[in-house]
Amino acid sequence: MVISIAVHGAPYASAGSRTALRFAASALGLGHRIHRVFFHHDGVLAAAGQGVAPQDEEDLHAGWVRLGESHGVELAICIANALKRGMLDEAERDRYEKDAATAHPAFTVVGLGQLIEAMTESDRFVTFAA
Amino acid sequence: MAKRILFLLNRAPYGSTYALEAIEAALVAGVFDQEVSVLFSGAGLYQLLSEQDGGAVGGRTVGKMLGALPEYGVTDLFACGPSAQRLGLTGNDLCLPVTWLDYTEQKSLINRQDIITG
Amino acid sequence: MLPETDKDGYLRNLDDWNPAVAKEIAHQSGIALTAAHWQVIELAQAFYRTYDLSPDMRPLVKWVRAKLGEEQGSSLYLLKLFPDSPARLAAKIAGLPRPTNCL
Amino acid sequence: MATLHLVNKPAAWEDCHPLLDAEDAVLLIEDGTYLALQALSGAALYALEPDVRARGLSQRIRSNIQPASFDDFVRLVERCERVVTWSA
Repeated sequence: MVISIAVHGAPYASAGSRTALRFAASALGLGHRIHRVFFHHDGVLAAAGQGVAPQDEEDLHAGWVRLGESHGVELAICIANALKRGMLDEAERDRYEKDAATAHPAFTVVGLGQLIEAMTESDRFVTFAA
Repeated sequence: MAKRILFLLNRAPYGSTYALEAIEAALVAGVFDQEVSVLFSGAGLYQLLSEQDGGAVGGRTVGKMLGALPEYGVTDLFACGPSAQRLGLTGNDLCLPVTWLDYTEQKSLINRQDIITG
Repeated sequence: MLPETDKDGYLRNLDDWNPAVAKEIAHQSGIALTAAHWQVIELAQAFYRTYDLSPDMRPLVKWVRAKLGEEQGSSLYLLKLFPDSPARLAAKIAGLPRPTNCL
Repeated sequence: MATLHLVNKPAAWEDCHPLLDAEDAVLLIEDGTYLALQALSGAALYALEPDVRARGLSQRIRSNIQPASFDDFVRLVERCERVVTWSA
């Protein structure tokens, strides 16, 4: 089955980012394909590459990056939501002449059209609320 | 083939940016040729109140943005009747015409969808 | 003299807009504004005033068609006036924010 | 099963409950698992086991609510035609 996921909450502030990550790992383990994880609203903060998790707490950012890199899962952050929350990739950093790219390169900055495309191209769409 | 997508909007409009960002997603769904409908429920009904002025709190006016839904091809606008009753709202309080649904009608709306999101 | 814009040529401060600024932004995009351009610019601004949104392409076409008729209310007509990406270019010249769905 | 209802906040039950069909499933997740202390009905009821355990609810969960692992969560998503998320 092809599954896409929306993550609405910021990691740590909301449990949803972790729940979504665990769900995605289980779905892959059971042989499903994750077409896209769409980070929406505060969910875009999962891309923050400069966070440091305490040694005794799960590093959610690293977890998402691992999921993306080891399983080829697309990690998409909503551009409209990401810009205002300071999550910029290199292209957006350049466009808005900011000091640093803040989004880890494992995440791609996309338009809302990719949210709708994830819905149309997947058998199931699961929203993890904040 | 077009999918039936329901946006379930149940957040109040100005306490967070959540409602505004969900509306942006619903608008984009409309231009992608999907069968999009919107259900306002609970505190989401406050998004429809007339005489909003988002400029007073430094942003856009959610009620005005909702008015664009038909321009984007989204014409199926539903609202939860029991929620309105609980919150003391009627159609006269709203800035857009909506179709009121009771719980049975909302169940059948949900059962017709391919995708439901907020 | 053009007020401050970002790298893509959108005004940083929307209050800086006036018709002379519009002419200058259009000029930078290789467009000499005609009455036909101004009709569309004013309609995009009216859309923004009505809905607090810069119109995407589809709603802009629909809006122009409703106000000016079938001939002007077509993607082709808007593409001729504002090449490549009419919704974005019209928004830029009209002093509106980027349409939401734009990358 | 028709619809899988995800409930992640106790307050969301008020919105979710009136819209349950008998053939639906409800999965309580995150703070929604506190609802497992209450007498709920209206659909097949599940609660996400790690969230239950974290909150000290394992021995307190009502007998009509089944614990579900993340794999069970995925299987519920497979079996249901659509997923709706309730959050308040």
